[in-house]
Amino acid sequence: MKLGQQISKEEKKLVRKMFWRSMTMYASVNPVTMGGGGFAYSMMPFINHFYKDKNDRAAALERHSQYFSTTIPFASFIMGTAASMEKENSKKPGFDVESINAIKTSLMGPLAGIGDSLFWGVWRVVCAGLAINLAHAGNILAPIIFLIMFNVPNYLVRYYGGILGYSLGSKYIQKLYANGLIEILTKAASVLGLIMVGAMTISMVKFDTILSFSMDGKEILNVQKILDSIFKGIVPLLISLGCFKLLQKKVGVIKIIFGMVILGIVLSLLRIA
Amino acid sequence: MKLGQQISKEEKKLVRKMFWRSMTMYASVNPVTMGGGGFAYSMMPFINHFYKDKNDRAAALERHSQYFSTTIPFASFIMGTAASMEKENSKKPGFDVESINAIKTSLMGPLAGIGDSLFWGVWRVVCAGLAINLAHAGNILAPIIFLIMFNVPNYLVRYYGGILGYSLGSKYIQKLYANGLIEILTKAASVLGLIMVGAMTISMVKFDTILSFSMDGKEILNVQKILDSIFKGIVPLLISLGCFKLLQKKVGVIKIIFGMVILGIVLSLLRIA
Amino acid sequence: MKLGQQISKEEKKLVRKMFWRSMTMYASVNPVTMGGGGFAYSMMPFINHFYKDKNDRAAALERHSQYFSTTIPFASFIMGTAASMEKENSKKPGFDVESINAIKTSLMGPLAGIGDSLFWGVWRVVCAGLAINLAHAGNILAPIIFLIMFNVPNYLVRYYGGILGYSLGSKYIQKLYANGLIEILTKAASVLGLIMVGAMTISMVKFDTILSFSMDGKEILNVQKILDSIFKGIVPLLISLGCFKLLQKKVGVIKIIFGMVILGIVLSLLRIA
Amino acid sequence: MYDALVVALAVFIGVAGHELLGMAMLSRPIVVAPLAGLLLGDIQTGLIVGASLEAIFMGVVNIGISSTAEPSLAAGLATAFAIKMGGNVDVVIPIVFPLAVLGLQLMNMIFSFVCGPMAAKFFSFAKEDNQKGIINLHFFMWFIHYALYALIPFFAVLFGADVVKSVLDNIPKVIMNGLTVAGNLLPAVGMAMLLQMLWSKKIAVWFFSGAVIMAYFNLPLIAIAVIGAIIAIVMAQRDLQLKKMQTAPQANTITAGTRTIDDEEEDFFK
Amino acid sequence: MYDALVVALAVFIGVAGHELLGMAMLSRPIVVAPLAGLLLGDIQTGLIVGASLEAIFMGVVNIGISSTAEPSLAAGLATAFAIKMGGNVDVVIPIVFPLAVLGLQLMNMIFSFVCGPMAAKFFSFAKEDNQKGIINLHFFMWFIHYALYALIPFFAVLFGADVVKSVLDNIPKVIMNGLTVAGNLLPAVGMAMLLQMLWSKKIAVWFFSGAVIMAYFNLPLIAIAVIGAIIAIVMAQRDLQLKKMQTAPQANTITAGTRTIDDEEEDFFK
Amino acid sequence: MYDALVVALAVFIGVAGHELLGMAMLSRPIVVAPLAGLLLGDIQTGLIVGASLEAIFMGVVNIGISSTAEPSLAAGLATAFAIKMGGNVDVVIPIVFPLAVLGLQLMNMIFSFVCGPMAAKFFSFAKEDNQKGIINLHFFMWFIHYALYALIPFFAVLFGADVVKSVLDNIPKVIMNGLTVAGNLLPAVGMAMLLQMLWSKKIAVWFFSGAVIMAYFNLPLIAIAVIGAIIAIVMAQRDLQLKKMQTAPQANTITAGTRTIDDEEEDFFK
Ligand SMILES: OC[C@H]1O[C@@H](O)[C@@H](O)[C@@H](O)[C@@H]1O
Ligand SMILES: OC[C@H]1O[C@@H](O)[C@@H](O)[C@@H](O)[C@@H]1O
Ligand SMILES: OC[C@H]1O[C@@H](O)[C@@H](O)[C@@H](O)[C@@H]1O
Repeated sequence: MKLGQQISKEEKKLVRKMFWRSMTMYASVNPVTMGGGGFAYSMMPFINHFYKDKNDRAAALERHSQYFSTTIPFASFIMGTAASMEKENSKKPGFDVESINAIKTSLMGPLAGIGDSLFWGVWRVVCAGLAINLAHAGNILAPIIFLIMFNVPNYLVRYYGGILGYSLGSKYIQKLYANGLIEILTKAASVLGLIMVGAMTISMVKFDTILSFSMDGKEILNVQKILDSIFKGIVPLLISLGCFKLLQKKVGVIKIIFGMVILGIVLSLLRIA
Repeated sequence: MKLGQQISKEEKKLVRKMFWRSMTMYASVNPVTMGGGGFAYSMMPFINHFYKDKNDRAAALERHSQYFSTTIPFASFIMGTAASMEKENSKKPGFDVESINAIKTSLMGPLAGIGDSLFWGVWRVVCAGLAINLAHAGNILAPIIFLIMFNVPNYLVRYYGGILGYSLGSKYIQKLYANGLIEILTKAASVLGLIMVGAMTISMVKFDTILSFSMDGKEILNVQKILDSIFKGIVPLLISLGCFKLLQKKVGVIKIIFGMVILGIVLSLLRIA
Repeated sequence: MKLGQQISKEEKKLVRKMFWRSMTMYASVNPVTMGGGGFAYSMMPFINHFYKDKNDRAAALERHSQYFSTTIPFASFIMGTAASMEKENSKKPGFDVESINAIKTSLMGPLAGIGDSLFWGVWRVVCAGLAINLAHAGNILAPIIFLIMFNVPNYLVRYYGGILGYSLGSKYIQKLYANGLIEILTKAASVLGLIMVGAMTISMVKFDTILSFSMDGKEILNVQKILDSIFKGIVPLLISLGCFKLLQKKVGVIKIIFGMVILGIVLSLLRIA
Repeated sequence: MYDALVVALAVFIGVAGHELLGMAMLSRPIVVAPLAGLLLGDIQTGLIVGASLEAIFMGVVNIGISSTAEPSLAAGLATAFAIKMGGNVDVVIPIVFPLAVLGLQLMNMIFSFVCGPMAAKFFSFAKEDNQKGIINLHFFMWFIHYALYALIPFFAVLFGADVVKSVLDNIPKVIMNGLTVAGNLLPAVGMAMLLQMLWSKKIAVWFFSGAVIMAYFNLPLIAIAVIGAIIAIVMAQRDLQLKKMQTAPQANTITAGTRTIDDEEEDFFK
Repeated sequence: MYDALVVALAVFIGVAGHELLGMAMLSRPIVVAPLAGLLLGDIQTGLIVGASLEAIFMGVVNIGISSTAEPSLAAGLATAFAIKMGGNVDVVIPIVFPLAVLGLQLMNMIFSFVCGPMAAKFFSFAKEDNQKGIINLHFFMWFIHYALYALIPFFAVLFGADVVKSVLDNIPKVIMNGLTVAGNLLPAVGMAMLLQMLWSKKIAVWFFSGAVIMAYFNLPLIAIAVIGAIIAIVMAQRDLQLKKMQTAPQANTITAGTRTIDDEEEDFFK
Repeated sequence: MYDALVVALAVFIGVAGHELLGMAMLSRPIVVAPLAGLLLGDIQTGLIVGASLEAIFMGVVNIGISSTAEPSLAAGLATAFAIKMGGNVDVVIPIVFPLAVLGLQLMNMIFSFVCGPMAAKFFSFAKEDNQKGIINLHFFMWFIHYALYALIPFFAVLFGADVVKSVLDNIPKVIMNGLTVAGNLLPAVGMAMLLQMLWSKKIAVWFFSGAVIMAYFNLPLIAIAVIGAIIAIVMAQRDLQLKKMQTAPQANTITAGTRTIDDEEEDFFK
């Protein structure tokens, strides 16, 4: 299947508009909707094209202003998919509107897990490593090469992701969803996502207690060593799972973040970390 | 499900008695029944409570004097399960008595593999590491802290394991057994157990041959190196599997142990190890 | 089941003949049939024994002159299997002749992957390591010990492989094939084979670019480092997959080999490697 | 005054540009510092500061909405101060991490207390199909978010390095350390947000498998991504096979094997 | 005589207490040595000996009925001798390992030739519902097992360090070495006993997977336990799913996926 | 002349014997060099050369039809030259790798342009049931393949080390280096040939899993073989179970568990 071959010229134009708008998705990032505002903004070209009725448009805009968060390079894939579903909806009377946001939310998690680790964890590190060397040698092109090198795959993935999402959407996603195969895909993506998030939890959340007990000047108990021998990275793991539990109990992200700051200061005051 | 909520007060008392008795399970450890004597001793409170008939009691005692071996902290879980089955048996006429020992033997292996590695291989090492430091600093609390630190989880696992076993037993185990789910559980526990035993075989059975051939003072053949390049730990693996084959052929453990001592001396005499 | 117990004395003789002939399988190695000539040569004893008709013999010989390639120690296993199928064919009129070569080709890949890695990658290295030490000490037995040590398992595997193939073939392979179990076996062997080939691709195909950019004498961009941080061994992987794509597009092996030589020289001229 | 303005501009271009241009990484020190250097007339110092800070902040990533530190503020200020001190980069290094940690806290405050309350407007605009409203709000929030943040480097440069240093020095060490500890823990919130999107009891086990691999094998993320992808594919293949078995228990599609009919669905799963 | 008595007591408390109190680890050197030290009036030396021997015998575990060595005997004697030599710990270190190996052999003999024959009595008591009998036998075997063992340190201290040393010296080196080799191999018997309880052809492959992971990755056991648990859970989930498919081939429970009906069974499997 | 003959003979015995005697490894330097040494009257030098070259060419394997280098030619010549220079092995080491790379290219040419065209004859003989023809062709191809190759060492020794060195020196360095690069890449062709026999979209993922394990864990092949075998067995067990479920959906053979009826098939799968 060649990418996008079954999309009309007009539709391609719409996808391209979405591609440019999706760039700004996180411009209005906020604790309530995250990229929701930007998502709605990106969907406007489609919404205006598919729906002639003001009420339909309002409904669609409301749908797409909801909480949304994924990694930018993969965002347009989801937008494309959603757009193709809006198209269906605009044509078929009995369409299950709920399924649009269901797909969006089931895809955004796995893609964020995978995308964040690849773009932040791998590719940015490669590019920065190169740029640091250039800058140290006094080369004024360092920042420019860094930006180009990082953004070419970033933009390409976002561009082709949009086309792929839209064309897959119109061809497959509906069908996959109908006969349950989407579950398999989502599960696979989630498994990969969870593995990556597990790995990142260990590599990105850092904690080392300085707690240790001495006697006659000899250290007799290094708490961090004990913790490490129980399970390396047990504290980052537990703290991440703790935050997750709080989120599930509907504690706001902001509260958790400030709680964490207080925790940090308390740990510091108690000379634990 | 809260632990033990559906057990009557009286039953809880019985479980607690079993908990204390199970502590001594290996007091009469021996090559024939291992902890069988202690198992029977631990089951007495239940046996006396459920069965009023002397013959029933004798039958139950005989059942539980059989060969039994598992790691102490997990022993009471199996006792609890067995107790709940004895209860069933005392009530239902057509109960399949054989299933009691079938469950016991199917659980004792996996739990021994898992428990030995966790309590001997992990937790004891952590506690000892700490106590060594304390003792080196001359702290007379070293042995006490060591014992408390090790035994709190040890006892807690044994305590709640007993309650869990008894309450699960009466509610689930029967059902699980009936519709075949127990097989899945046993298989999963056995898989984990086998992985641990495989790992312990490599880390705990030690063998290094000193056999090597030299010519003109230069070593030309280091047998251990050859063995390592074939498979690291191949000798411990083969010896463990050899012992296992012997056990399956009904060779007594004692004979194998003394055979091993002789083997050691022979290897030493032949300057192989 | 004891190996070969259900084979008649006469048949055993035939297997033994095949064993000796299979030794020379690659004598006439060539880019068109690889070991096909030797395969036919090895099958002659069976062909002459089973078929009395000249046309049948010719047909069988043609079958077995086709492209065939696997690692020598496992070759006779496939020959034995094929022989047992020829026997069936000589007896049953409706036998599906196609299946003979189907089995041959489905087995040769997995066995080559597994065998090459074990005999070339593991066992030869072990034997050579020992022989090098002997030779350094001036021991004239070095080459002889090397040859004996390597070839004893080599020949044993080929010998018993032949018997196993022939006796399994007549009893099982047909049946396995019929009820689809052969697919499971082939899949399992192929999975193992692919894992080994993947590993060998990284360990045996070597490429390191010397490309690097400096500024004011300081190296600012080491291309190999960038490649490694993307994926260790990415170039060997891509080149192997590239060759594979070419083979699938029916580009001849010879062409690819000479193309590779040219590629090497070009890379060298461009100071890339 | 000019200096303060251009440093603020460089920081604004960094943080605001990063989000406006699709996670473009403009906010990384390797970009912000040379830019500030350029505007201040000493790009070489900017490059050196950028290289040093990029290395220092290599581990600082921006996932979910939590992070360890906000490095662009530190990059802008460090460049300005280093240039003032005659290109001496080493003297400013000690203050960059505290600055970045502090910057993150201030950024979080704007995010929570400025952007948060505005967001509800999106829904009301949407309900009226007021597209202009949405667009204006979208970009207004963007501007105010990062413009407010840019005031910090503006005033910091205006008051000068000494004042900044004395402010930092006046924050008790234990608090500063606490902020650093918090900064190191903050990515946990990002992980938790990802978990909330991914978690389900049935597959939770894979989270731990990722953790154990990283903890004990210490592989680069790309290797874990490949391993994870392999696991996911193998699992999906089996799921697919079972799905088929169930819907068409007669068909002979069992072995997930070497050669079976490739229908459309399989095609999709490549 | 007092010394001999209290050292024997310390060893008895160690080995007998360990088994009576539910695998309480009383028999570890870190406990036995300070206890012996306390009773001998020099707890500090006991602590040092305990710390040293605990480290030496860290790898000595007690699984199944086989072990590498029996460390409490060595701990008791080493403490007594070290105190006699004025608190000099270093001089006794060379004899502790031979002692522990020898101790293990003697313990094994008691276990086999004393406890073994008595065990049959359990069955005859059980058949008669003679509960008193079982209880008495249970504790009598416990006492005799470890009391006999405690005679060894008793006589060893009585005769003194020189005699012990000369006994050890008189055992040919090659025999002593052979005992050590045997001690290192003995855990294989424990492994074999565990295997006998666990083995089944169908899952035997996992034994080898544990071995290959330990041999080539050299991970701590806890990491292997986590990996093993992950494998076991994933496998059980698939088994459960297949079980359901088979019993209710109509139902749509295939994907083991993200959201399906949680019934009681699933609940149990957490 | 005698020297040239015997070195050619040693190389012939190596390469031709390796293939005639079932991958017997006669072509390895550890065999060819001592053999050449023996025939030239200085077996000790042959041994030393053999040991050194075997180590140098340890990584050179022969899979599919591609390789890194052909070491027996180099082994034969190096022995001859080392003996001529009074047993000085070190001076010949620098030329052995270029020689082996060159040898491989020449061997490939014979393989392609001599053996290739002859192979078609096999089919025509087979069609006529001309068994003699097949046998003769089989051994004739063997002889010509390696006899032609043996001419190279023959002439090389005849013309002497100086000529060989000057030939090697006259090949531009960049070409020689290019041949080495090509030699290092050539095993890719062997891998591709194996892949062609093994590949199927559905299991392709395992190729990458082998690659990622080797790349990031750097295990010996034997460890990877064990891991691979474990994976293959576990997968086959599940496949078998599903197969059975499908053919007999009533039967209760689900759990692939601990104790089920062992029928013949299971028996086969051990
Ligand atoms: O995790 C998804 C997403 O979260 C956002 O808020 C940003 O920080 C992005 O960089 C990230 O990719
Ligand atoms: O293996 C089960 C069990 O065996 C026993 O005999 C004791 O050594 C215990 O410590 C161990 O847990
Ligand atoms: O790969 C299969 C096979 O290919 C051949 O041509 C030879 O090189 C063998 O050594 C090898 O085993």
